[in-house]
Amino acid sequence: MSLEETATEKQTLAGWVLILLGLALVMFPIFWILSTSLKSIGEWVTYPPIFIPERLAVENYLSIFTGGALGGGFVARVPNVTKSVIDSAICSVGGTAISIIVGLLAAFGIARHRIGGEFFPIFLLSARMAPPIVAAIPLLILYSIIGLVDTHIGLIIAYACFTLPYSTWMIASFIEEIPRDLEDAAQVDGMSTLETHFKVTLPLIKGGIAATALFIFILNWSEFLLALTLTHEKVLTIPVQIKAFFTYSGQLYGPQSAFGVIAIIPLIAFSLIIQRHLVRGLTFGAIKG
Amino acid sequence: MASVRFENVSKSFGDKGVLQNLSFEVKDKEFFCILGPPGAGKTTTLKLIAGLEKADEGDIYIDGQRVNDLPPRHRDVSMQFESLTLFPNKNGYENIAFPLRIKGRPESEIRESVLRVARLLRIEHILDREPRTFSGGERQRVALARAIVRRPRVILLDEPLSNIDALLRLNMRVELKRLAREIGQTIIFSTHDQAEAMSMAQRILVLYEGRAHQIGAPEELYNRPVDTIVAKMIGSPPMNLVECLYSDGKLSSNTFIINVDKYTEYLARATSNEIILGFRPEDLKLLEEPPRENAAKVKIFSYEPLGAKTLVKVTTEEGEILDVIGEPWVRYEMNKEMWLSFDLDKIHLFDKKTKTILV
Amino acid sequence: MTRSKSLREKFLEFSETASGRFLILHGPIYVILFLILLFPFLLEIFLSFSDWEPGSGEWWFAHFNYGLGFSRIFGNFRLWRSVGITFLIAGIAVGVELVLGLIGAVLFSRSFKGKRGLTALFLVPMFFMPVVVAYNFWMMFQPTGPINFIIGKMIGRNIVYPWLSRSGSAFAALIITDIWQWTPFMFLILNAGMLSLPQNPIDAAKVLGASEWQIFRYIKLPMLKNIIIIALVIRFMEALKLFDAPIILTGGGPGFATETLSIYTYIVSIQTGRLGYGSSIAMVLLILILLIISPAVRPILRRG
Amino acid sequence: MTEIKLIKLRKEFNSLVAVNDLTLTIDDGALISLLGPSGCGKTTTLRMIAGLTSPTSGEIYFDDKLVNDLRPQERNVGLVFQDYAIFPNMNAFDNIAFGLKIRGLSKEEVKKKVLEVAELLNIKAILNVMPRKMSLSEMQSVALARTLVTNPSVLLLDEPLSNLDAALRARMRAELKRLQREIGQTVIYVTHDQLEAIAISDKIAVMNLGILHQYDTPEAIYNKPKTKFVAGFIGSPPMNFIECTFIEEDGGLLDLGVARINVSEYKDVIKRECSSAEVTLGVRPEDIRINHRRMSENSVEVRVEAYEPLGSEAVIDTELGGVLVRITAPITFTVKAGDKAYIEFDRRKIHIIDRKTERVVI
Repeated sequence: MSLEETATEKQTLAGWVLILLGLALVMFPIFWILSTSLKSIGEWVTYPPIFIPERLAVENYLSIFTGGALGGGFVARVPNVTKSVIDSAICSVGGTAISIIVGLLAAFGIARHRIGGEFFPIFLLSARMAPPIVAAIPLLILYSIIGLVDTHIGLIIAYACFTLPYSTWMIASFIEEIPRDLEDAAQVDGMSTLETHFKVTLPLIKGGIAATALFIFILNWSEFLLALTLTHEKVLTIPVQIKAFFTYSGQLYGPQSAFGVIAIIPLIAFSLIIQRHLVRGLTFGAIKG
Repeated sequence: MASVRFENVSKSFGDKGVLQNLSFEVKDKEFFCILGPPGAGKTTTLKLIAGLEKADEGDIYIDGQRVNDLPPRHRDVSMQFESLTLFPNKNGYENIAFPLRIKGRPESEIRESVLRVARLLRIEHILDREPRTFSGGERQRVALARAIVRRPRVILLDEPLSNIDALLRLNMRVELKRLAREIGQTIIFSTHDQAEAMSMAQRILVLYEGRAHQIGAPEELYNRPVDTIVAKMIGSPPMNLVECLYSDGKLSSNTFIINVDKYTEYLARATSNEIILGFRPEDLKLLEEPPRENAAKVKIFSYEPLGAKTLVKVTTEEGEILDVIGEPWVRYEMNKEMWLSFDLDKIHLFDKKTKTILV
Repeated sequence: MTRSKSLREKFLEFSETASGRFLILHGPIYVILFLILLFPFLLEIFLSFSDWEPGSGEWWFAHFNYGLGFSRIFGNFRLWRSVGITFLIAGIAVGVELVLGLIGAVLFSRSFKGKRGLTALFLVPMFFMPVVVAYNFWMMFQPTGPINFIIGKMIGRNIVYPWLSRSGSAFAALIITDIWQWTPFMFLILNAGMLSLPQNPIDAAKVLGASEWQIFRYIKLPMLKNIIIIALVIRFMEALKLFDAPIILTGGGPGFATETLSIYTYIVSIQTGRLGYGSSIAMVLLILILLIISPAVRPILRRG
Repeated sequence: MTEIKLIKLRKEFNSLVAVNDLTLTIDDGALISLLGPSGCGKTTTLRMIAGLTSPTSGEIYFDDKLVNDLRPQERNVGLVFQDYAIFPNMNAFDNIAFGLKIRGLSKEEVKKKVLEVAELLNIKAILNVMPRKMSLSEMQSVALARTLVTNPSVLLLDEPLSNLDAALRARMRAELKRLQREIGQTVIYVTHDQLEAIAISDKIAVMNLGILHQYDTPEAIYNKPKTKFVAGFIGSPPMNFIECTFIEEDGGLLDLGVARINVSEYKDVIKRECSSAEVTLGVRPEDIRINHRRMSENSVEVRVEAYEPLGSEAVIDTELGGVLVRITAPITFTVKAGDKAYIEFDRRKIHIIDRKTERVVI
């Protein structure tokens, strides 16, 4: 730490005050949803609001999976959310897999052979710029013609397509970090171009692809509009279930918060794992964290 | 083993012409060097032989077989890249064994040839370590082992010694030369360092701006450079070139006059009387008093002791700066007037227009 | 020596040719993009010249309206108000997020104990599902919710202000929710940018006598310009798509106060099923967005 | 300008001792170079003098004023980085003017001074060029100008010439030397290139692994090295080292196993200074003569390993009892690998090194 690093006391103190203030503003909502998810019925709507529940109402978490009635004399039908968790998993994983595989192939094309030249990258980016609703309408029309509305496959393909710009660009930026000489040397030693891509460069960017996959999964898991538009009953993802839960019963604060907490657990977990590559993902590989 | 022949091969990237009808031949088992400044097209030439680049015009033959359309994997050529990139996820042994694994050789044969090459390059002790733990020299030798392990027809080394530090480079030159003699295969290496080329290669191709200026043994390039480009490139510090006018047996620039009647029949072949006089710093003597003739009056501009000798820069009256090799550790007085005497058997004369050599 | 080429060898040879390589590497992506984006997009262009509704049973050309739909759009006050609302929300929210993100990046540019853990904590909001964030803030903005309670504590008297049912405060609530969730995005990118600045020019400025502020103002900030533009462009484009949060938090209300672009289009084309008209709106929106965004895409393309 | 004294300067990065109790006096107006292999602590020393890195212990004095606690801004030091550290977002003029602007000089003064220094380093033509479009040597000159314009009390250069090509480097060296003589600037020059250090500096401090081996004029460093490291590091091709034992027979001999060399004239110095009879003979390639036939009874027979013609001279590698001995001979002497030859050491130029302490005795 050079002399300059140890700034004057005043600056460091002010710095820490700002950081703690920021932390409080960030943490309070998280605390609020967690505490509400553990409040029993009486504590949901009170004035002044209750911050720490007396008893940890674990039944809120259990009721949303059993779909049973809530105790405490107030009988209410709590919707069963297990189907939405399963559907979300299927569609997110399926969408991510296709997006990664197709994205990987395209990334090699862009990074190593400049296929598509200048036009393709611009098209890929602008496909991502337009608000999803603008693309959802024609998709709904197409799906209604070929009978893919309200099907897992339909949503999976939509998810794959909408995250392709991210997966292609992120993987391409990982490929560009591997020197071309490695592939050239392997080619001179007896491999064809394609083999050098998959046997030489691919093993070296395994970590990057895993991070990209997690990043795409996070996008698909929390996607709402496409699911709302392209599915009705047979397929029900978590965000759509939350909206239904909210409009249907509105006042079931406890179970609804519990469902919210459960929905974000995988997101937080995956985000911690890929934190290093986050910047690259969010900026289409333009900035490497 | 194989010979390599280029017949007026041209190559350009977009509008930048990198190679212009380049023709040369490398004999079988020869240790051949392509010498040229950065950007002269050395790497492109090697990539053309390896098949990583396609020639726009002209033909490339390996062992008499035209290979222009053959993909790299069918040419049985190996190449070591300047960046010495190794597979970061494989240890030393796997890096060297890689070419044999692709060819699907049996495990026993792979083991035997990798150990043979490792002994040859004295790197048995690092075979089980990861590339990131290698020193510069070790990295260079593993890359070299990888290039020679499968006994390809031709071995290509792109600036093999440029990425290792100076002290190691001198030893590696001797080792590379010993290795070439021992494995007796056709090796073509590129470099921008004329000392490297002169000390290692049996024959050198001087490449400048995509054109072959001269092909020959080191002594030939040093003593009989074909033009000013080669003269300037070979020898360090480089040859001095001074423009003069030739008239009836005398070469004169406005600061000195030399009688060159012994070269009159060569000078007759010049396209005009404008001649370029070339003389090497080591062939000059700095004298206190003016010798009888063939000398120039100069002033000391600067001097740099180089240990075993001193590089002195002198300026002629016109302000032209010339290099001279002086005695080691002598303190030259700034702007002191001295005399530069020429050794007439060691001068070179070039035709100013065509830049080609006369003597 | 013509040996019978194995299938593998033929495939490899095919992959060496330019067209072969194109087909193998870019074939799949073109198929998907064509199937999901281009073809429906063409379909939409036709539909935007009709008032077709899936329920009507006839084919779309039965409702051909010679582009009447488009004329209606230009007169559609509710649509243009939603465009205004969306740009206003996006503008204010992204602006505040940039300032807060920059402050965070400066604070975190110097290394101190526990920095990695703190950074991870600050990034958490970004990974919440937007609908969950909206529901959470819906609870907090309730009249008897904690926000009123805390503000009441600060100004000394209890208040029970109905945030979500007044258009002004609903608008503010939506912006606060967006700021809470997406400031970490700005912080992450600007912090990464700040840390990736070359250290030598900064040391050089120190040696030349520049103070901490002068170094930030004249050296660090200009070098960050590119990264700031990229972060702003990406964040602004995402903000324009605002749908998940408002539909839960305010449902576009009270009245139409927080009805963003996406919500209005969704209501028209999906909820009320007027797909023909919805398509025309979608077409206009797309052209509008691309006109504004495409000049901004260039910095990203220049790879940061 | 300023005289700089370093007293027992030390810097430890957790377990690694980067600079080990360095004591050095850099006299006013001199051009001193810190020479050593990469990682020997020379750049860390430079950064401590500039104040960018705080020393673990030891003092730094500028003209007898302790500066340890002064921040870089307050030391009026000029530092040019190896990668020049040009401000990418400013053109050449603003880069050079930066130091002056933050000192609050008026616009005209800034303009006058910038033009002055641009004239000195003849970069007036590129004053409005952006760094992206500058060549390496232009960037180097702008970095130098930016530092000089604030007329620092001491100029610190961190290998500024290392990424220029040979011709440009020679020109830049001459320029630096002329500049240093004209304005009497105290300059500390960090480099790993021993030829550069010899060519440019008044005195050289040879460092290795954080320790100062020798601090003397280039000629003394070259001809009278103090330690084996200095002898081996300076000179290209490097000095040959042959391990041998000193025996008393007929006036003092060095026994190399396959041959013996008479060193009677150094007998008493060896006996007094050396800790044991185990010594190392150090000879520079240019101080050995080689011939096809035996020249005198002191000639030693060797087998030629390799012959490297280098234009005016040739480097010949020979094997003497399993040890590689390298000789530089005029181009006129030709020999092939495998031949037998005879070599003779120039007794006036040999060095005898105590093998245990690695101190050069003669």
